Amino acid sequence: MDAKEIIARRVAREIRPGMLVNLGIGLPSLVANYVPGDSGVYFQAENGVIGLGARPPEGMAEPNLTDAGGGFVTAVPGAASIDSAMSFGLIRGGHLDMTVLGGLQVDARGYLANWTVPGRMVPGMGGAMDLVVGARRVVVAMLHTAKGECKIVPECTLPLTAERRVSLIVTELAVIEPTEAGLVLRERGPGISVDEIRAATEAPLHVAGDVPEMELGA
Amino acid sequence: MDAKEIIARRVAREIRPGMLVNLGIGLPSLVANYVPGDSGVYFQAENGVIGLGARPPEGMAEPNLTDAGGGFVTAVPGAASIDSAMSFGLIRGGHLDMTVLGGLQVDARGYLANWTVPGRMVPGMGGAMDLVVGARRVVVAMLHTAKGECKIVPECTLPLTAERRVSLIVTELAVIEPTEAGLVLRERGPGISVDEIRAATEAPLHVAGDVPEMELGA
Amino acid sequence: MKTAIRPEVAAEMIGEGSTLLVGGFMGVGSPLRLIEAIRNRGTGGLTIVCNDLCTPDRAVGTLVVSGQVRRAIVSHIGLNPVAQKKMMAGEMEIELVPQGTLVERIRAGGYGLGGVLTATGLGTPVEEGKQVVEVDGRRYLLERPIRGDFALLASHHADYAGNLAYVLTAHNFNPIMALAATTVIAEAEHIVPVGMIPPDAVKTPGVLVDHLLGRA
Amino acid sequence: MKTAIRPEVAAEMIGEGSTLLVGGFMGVGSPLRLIEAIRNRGTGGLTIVCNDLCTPDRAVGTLVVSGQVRRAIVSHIGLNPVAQKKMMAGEMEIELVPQGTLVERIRAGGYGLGGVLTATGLGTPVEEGKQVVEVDGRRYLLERPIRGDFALLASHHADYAGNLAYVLTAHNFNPIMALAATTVIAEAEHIVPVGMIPPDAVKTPGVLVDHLLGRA
Repeated sequence: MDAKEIIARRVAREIRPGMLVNLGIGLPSLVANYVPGDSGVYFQAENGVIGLGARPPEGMAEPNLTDAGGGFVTAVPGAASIDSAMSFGLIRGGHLDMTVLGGLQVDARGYLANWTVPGRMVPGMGGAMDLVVGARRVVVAMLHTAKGECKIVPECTLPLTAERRVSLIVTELAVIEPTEAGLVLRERGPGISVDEIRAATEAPLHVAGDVPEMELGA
Repeated sequence: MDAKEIIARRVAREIRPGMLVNLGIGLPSLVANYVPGDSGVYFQAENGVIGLGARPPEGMAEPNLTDAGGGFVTAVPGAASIDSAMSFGLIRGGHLDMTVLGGLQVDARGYLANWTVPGRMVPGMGGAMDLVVGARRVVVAMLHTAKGECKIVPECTLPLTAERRVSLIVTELAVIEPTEAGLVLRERGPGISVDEIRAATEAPLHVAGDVPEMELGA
Repeated sequence: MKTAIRPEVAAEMIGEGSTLLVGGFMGVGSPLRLIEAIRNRGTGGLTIVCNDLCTPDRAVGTLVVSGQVRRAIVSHIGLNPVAQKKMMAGEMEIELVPQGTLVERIRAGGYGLGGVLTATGLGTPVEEGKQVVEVDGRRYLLERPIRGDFALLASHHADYAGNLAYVLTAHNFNPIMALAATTVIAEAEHIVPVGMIPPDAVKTPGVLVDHLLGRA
Repeated sequence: MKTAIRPEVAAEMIGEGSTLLVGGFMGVGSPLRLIEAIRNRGTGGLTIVCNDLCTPDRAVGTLVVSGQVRRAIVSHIGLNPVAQKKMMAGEMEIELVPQGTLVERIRAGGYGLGGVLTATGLGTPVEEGKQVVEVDGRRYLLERPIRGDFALLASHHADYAGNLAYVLTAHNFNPIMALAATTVIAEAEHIVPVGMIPPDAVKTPGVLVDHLLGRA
């Protein structure tokens, strides 16, 4: 199982039946693959649909039904079309149960930076800032390191996405919960020891008692 | 022709083809009777319809289609249902070409009071404040006097509906335009002299040149 | 999937002193069976947020007559003389709000906005006690968001996913209130299977609705 | 009643330096024929307000490549490397706005509100230079309304009264932009006779639309 699959499988277990969930582009979008089809979960795409379905079969794409990345999708029975105002009303008004987003850095305060590397990558924040401010739970799904550098740092050096403490960080090495008191190590990746996680993490980690290994489902 | 018909007929002549117009309850609602059916005017009711039509024939009322007074109405072809947010977005965003409202008092500044007599009549402002603030043109349609007291006064003694100068005052005696310089008498009622209007009006009136008699149409 | 419940079961959820956002304009688009159940149960001390207090014999007007309403936030009470009398007598607290401001305040509550900046009410009694904010040299009243414990909605169609579709002037405050309460209960004229309401006809997505009232 | 006009006639109305609100999300729900006509005409110095700058070969992205855009107010430019390059080189001014804030700012412009109070952007570069307003002990950014000289919309259906109906994810910014510009031009996939779009399916009332583009 590769690192991304570990992360996607573990994040999927955070999703409860009936939730309204927004998945970011890239790694977070893989999470949908591990959510049971009969769970009554509704996926929202911020461009305006609740009840996002799978990619359409070859030749059956509808040009007016895409996800936030612009890719063709389908919709489940009971789906709803919404305009951008309603879409972000749902996000900002606390109606979105969970968002899963990628990260460039998360710091000891639980603050996320995930939208820009000044001078190098300035794509715009899209809906990321709204999602982090407004979603009930913000789960960061990311690799533990990028180009050898740890992404979990004492304090973000990149511009923040929001001043909000995210709910959970899931990497291939660890599940970490940001709390008032700092980052708490909750689970270990498959076959990874607490010491290995500490060694790979720049930010201080609190460890209380036994740290179980992630459960990743069937 | 009674006083109310004079007023309604004169106000109707302010309405141009293709306008979006909101008529208040009572006297203002009579104006619709004198707007040609083929004028392409759309009437808005603030409870949520654009393209308000006449009262339905006996036995053909639809309980979910009423005007802002709660009376059954019909809708013209090309009508649109809107929710209250859009309805007041149209009003407050300057999309309503004209509103015709009743008045308790209008003063020399052109300010309108039309929603409350403290201690005696406190029905609530409904949409009146929004209409006066937001409509492009605000036409006040009212009798010149009430219980022997002139309704056009130096300064409103009743609470204002808005700080905005209304566009035009139409009574059975006169058409008066509030301007930066004060109230200007534009037209006389049928068979009424300038002196009679002055005598009946508490607020100072500017009169420049000849004042024509109202045209009331066929 | 929502399970349809009986009106009296819905009424039991609503505790004394709750704040209720109630859809409808002079009773059109109001959840009449739900309101009747609340009146039958007699729950008191309610705060009602609604466009108006209707007439004494209809919709939220009946809750005023029965003495269950402690406070109302509305734009109009002109056709409910009982409400006017109770207000004058100090038996009921009534906050009168311009209609456009009322719907925007509820929207702000539901959309996570900090408030509404509006010119409506400036220079009138509505301005009293409120913060005035200047933007680009123009003055605006800062009006606070409104949220409720419950939103009680009426729609024409619902499906069992909770999606709602409204008709004609029965939309009014319903689609806005759907976002502004902790618990949302919807009463539909017709409930249809999931998939029967086209996505483009849905005006309140089912994810916002907690409970549906079963057919009459 | 609206008279349908040709795209090149619509493009002639748009002067140098105009501010255009353009519907669409990555080109979905964008008025493609209208944009093509503007590109063919070559009108320069434009300010584009849109969710994104699409890709260099599509929708508003093409106007960036042709050098007609002086300034853009958008939430995302990540898939238009030409725009990124021009921004870095200082050839184009780009204001990046959080998507939810962008749509609310346009709505405020169209709905006559003084601004938007939002927590989005606090503690980030978005906060720079902006007024912070405190409401009930919580801080909000005051974001200014946005209006355009023209709104360029795309819809699925239109009737000759100007009523518009959208489908699926092609709604996006269109219904909001319809209120926020001096002149509104709509390009529909299908134009139908008045009365063919049911009142409840209309999402942009025809009174807001000034011109319709004729069929392709």
